Amino acid sequence: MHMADALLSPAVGGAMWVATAGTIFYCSKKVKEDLDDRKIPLMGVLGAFIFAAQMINFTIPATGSSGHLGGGLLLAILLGPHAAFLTIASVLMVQALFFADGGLLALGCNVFNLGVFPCFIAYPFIYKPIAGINPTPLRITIGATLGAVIGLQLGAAGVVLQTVSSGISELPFNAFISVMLPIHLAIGLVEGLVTAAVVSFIWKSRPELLELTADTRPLGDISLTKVIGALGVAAVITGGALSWFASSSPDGLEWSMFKVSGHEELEAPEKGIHHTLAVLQEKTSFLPDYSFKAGDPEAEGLAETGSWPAVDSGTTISGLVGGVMTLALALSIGFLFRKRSKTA
Amino acid sequence: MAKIDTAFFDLTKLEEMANNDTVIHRIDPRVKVLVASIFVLCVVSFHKYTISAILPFGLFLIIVINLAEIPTPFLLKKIVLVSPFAIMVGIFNPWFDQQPIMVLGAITITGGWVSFVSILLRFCLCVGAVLVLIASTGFNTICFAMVKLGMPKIFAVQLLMLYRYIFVLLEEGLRMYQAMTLRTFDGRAIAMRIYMHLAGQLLLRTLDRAQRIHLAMLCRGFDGNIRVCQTLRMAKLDLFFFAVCFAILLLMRCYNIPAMFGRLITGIT
Amino acid sequence: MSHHIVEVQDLSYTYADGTKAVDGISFRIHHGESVAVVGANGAGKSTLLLHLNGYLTPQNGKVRIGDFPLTRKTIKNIRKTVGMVFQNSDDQLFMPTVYDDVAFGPLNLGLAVEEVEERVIEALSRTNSEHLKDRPPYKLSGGEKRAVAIATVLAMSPDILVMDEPTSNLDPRARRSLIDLLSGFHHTKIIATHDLDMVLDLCERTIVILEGKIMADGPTVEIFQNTALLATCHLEKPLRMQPSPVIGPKVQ
Amino acid sequence: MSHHIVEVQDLSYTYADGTKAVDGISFRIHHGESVAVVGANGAGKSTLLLHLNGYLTPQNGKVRIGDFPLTRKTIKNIRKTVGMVFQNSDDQLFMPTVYDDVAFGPLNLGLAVEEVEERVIEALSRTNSEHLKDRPPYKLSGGEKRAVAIATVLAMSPDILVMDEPTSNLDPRARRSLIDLLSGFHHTKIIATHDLDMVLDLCERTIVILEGKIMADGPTVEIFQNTALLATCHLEKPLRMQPSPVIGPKVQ
Ligand SMILES: Nc1ncnc2c1ncn2[C@@H]1O[C@H](COP(=O)(O)OP(=O)(O)OP(=O)(O)O)[C@@H](O)[C@H]1O
Ligand SMILES: Nc1ncnc2c1ncn2[C@@H]1O[C@H](COP(=O)(O)OP(=O)(O)OP(=O)(O)O)[C@@H](O)[C@H]1O
Ligand SMILES: [Mg+2]
Ligand SMILES: [Mg+2]
Repeated sequence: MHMADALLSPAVGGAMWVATAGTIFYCSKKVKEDLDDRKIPLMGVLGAFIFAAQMINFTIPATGSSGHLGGGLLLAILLGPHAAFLTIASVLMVQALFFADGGLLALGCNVFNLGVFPCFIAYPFIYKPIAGINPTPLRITIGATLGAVIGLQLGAAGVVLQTVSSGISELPFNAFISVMLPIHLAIGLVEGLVTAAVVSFIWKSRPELLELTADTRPLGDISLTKVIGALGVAAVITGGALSWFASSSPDGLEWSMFKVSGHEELEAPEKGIHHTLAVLQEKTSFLPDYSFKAGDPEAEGLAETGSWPAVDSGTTISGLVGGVMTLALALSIGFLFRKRSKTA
Repeated sequence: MAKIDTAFFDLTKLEEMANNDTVIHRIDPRVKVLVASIFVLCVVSFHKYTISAILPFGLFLIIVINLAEIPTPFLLKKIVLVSPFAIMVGIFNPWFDQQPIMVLGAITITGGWVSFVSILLRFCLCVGAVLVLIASTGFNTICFAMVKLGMPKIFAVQLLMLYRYIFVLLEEGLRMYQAMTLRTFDGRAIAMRIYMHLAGQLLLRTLDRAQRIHLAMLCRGFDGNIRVCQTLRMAKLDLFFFAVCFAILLLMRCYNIPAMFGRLITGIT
Repeated sequence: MSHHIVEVQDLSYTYADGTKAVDGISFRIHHGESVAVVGANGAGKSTLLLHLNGYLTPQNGKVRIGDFPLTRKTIKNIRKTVGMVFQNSDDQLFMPTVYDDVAFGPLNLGLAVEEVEERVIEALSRTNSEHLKDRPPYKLSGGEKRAVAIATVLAMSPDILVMDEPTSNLDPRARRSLIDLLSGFHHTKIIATHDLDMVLDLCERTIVILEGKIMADGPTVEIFQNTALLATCHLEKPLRMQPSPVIGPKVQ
Repeated sequence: MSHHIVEVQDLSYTYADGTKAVDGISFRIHHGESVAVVGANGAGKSTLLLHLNGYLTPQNGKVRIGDFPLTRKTIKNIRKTVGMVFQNSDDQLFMPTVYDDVAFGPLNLGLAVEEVEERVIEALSRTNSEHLKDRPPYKLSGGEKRAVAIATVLAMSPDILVMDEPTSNLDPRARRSLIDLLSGFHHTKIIATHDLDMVLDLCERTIVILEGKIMADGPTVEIFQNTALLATCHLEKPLRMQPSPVIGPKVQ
């Protein structure tokens, strides 16, 4: 599932972008150091393969819904983690640009969710130890299925965290994650089975291709500490960026602090279901609602930044009138251009 | 029909648009990439209840779309096509956030509805921005621009190669899919069991192809480095365009122009 | 059964990107006829063939196969009636073994297992490839693949065989045995190809296409003698109708 | 420079799965010769060609190109001397535009940008495809792709051209213009193909391979008249040397 720009705050989106870009630089360096120039065409063509294979839908047995190949783990198995990460990033970039899956800002999140987990967690720590150096179809199946499931669960959790900490959507963490995880458990199972089948197929028909392509070096290549370290760095960057944004807009910070503390001044409706939900959200969203800029309430349009629950009818009406006028202007511009291009 | 047909269509269609020649097409790709990024960043940085202040960005986009002569129905169709996730997540807002935000006569509008509309608006603008970028620039040019902006070369090279072979592999996949459909009769999507074989077969062919391509590259002196003579020249006009767009975007971000305008008209302060 | 078995009326097809691949084509092919469709690269041959088996539905005009007009409803029947052999056998063979691949279609028809088995064996023996039964398709030679691809289609017992460039990439002997195989079939045959010598051997009638339009439709021998027509359509006389080169022209 | 430019001595190659694709092949090809390598599907033609530009290194036996024996050290030089045109042009055109693709090799040679430009333009004009310069490869027709693929190789100014099935999947006119193009080159040419009629036009010498072994090596015209040899090697006389069919044999 692809994260969308519309649900992201710039702080979260930006932090994920930085983390992703950093990983891309790191992996590019690694692949270059690898000095295996076979990998360059291989990455390109396998990326195209994933792209094409994803475009064919199949029915998932007993559910009637349709699925498609995920690809992250498959690429890691065929290319090794670093090259695979770059390839996934490329596939997602093409999808973002041509099919508007996600968006420019969300690209960081999507690459992170669909790339880091399969390549740097699922592959080295799950698939590889299980499949081993001399894989058998059974080992491949177990490893691939488990790897895909766990990779996707982490990815889904990533989507939830990013959405919730962006605070554009009101979905509470608990509710959201309790929907996302089971759905992605099913998807992960399917993806794992397909990955396993495809890898076994290659392994049976042309074993030398797997040897050729796979990162033959054992686990030592990427150590647990390194991965945890990298993720830690990403987290620190995220947190740092967040607090930077937060401190640069004290109003927003103040606002969310008030919200967390449930301060009286805010006069939030603290009764009934809203209250419980609000409390639930406070409890569960460990990254509270940071807002990017709420500095100048006048400029923001008081009603919309909603320094809660100020219902200033004056500002609201002028906002409405102005908004309608902007819309009308937009439409007429479009219309004018159309006319001109027709007469031209 | 399968998605694979439409994918082919989308790619070729957008690529074709990118071959047009308009004011927007002629701008340096780096400028376009940067402006698109700033645009998206501005749009998503508004507070979740913002609607009117975002509208001018739509205006900006519509002007660019028209200058670039991109067919609007095509864009709208694509936007609608990808909207489900944003809508699915956003639709919960009215439910969870029932805080009244404004009262219009008898109707009380809650924060949830306002933020839902805001999400949809952001969504259309962000998706629109991406599509306009690609339709007015083309994929390869964007790649070159990104390299100039600091993207690692090795990443760019395989990205270009991926893009090149998408067309080849989509066609190959499409033909396999056709061959398979012709021997199935219930018209549903294909069974997972069959898909596995199909994908395995395609992968096998892909791996063989990768070997042949590598050979072709070696035959022409490939040594791990890709050299491309591609020159991008930043003209004064490009810088000017960038400055203007930047200023406009910043202005729209900092001031709620519709509200100011509305205040001016209605006289309410 | 209808007298004429394949009828195309004013068929047009434009791809999503605006390429007009087929542009107002009409013809009738009768039961048992063997017809070649020839033309330059990109003339629209493959696109035309995809209409005959219901992969593409007509955007404009009509296609009738046997007694049925081609519509969403009749597609199932039409796919049973028309068997299509692809240009690249690799596109067509995707199951783990030759047997599975040939059985794929009959199983989808919902036949009983014994009947499926019978059909598979029969189809394989008609293409002389029974011995390949348990081999995986990707390990076969080009000629063997082509024979198996034809067997997968024969197993559906179609009335009409549609083939896209059946002789491409075959060595001369494999090409010859394919031609012999095909000439032994009494199906209605529609063959798109660049191999005009095969057309000479197999098809009494030829349809020439240029840029999606029919330029000529008539007896093969007449068409191949019309040098001007062939030249405008990017074709040449079949090699056997060209003058034999002087023996030893270039030995230095 | 050495008198004989390509020399293969007792070359053998076995694939990882145990297939013995090349089995003790020896020959010498002199400067400026044009030699055809023919044989059945799977005879080992492509495998043999892969040795000539150093993609495969000999498991057994020796390969000498010009003055150098083929070893890890000389591979780079040999690849500059030998230009290879692939059967599938898509494999060879991997850059975003035709220009970039043709420039790829010269840039790797470390030439200055102006010289690269010159070479690209020259190579494209020699294959009559200058107008395709800015097109992406996937928008080219089969014949155009083949011409550009040859241009990419010519831009490296090789001494020897090695081609694997250059005429496959081309329509008759595109095939003819390719043959005309190739006959205008004065490079040493080694062509693996099933198109024996092209061999008749282009190559004065033919090497016949069967199951990895050389069955015959001699003047083309002699070989094509040896019907028994052709039959054992899964070949046939070129179509133009076959009797013209009776006109109208099948019209009912
Ligand atoms: N999926 C597609 N989308 C867009 N255009 C297509 C598609 N498939 C084919 N075309 C175009 O339609 C035209 C007809 O193509 P078609 O494949 O029918 O030609 P053909 O006669 O079979 O050529 P060939 O002899 O090379 O096989 C060509 O211009 C081709 O580029
Ligand atoms: N990568 C590979 N692994 C294993 N066997 C292979 C491989 N490539 C080719 N072979 C086998 O080696 C033999 C020679 O193949 P080769 O491709 O050289 O034949 P060819 O003469 O070029 O045939 P064609 O005319 O069909 O192109 C064949 O039996 C083939 O199956
Ligand atoms: Mg075709
Ligand atoms: Mg070959």
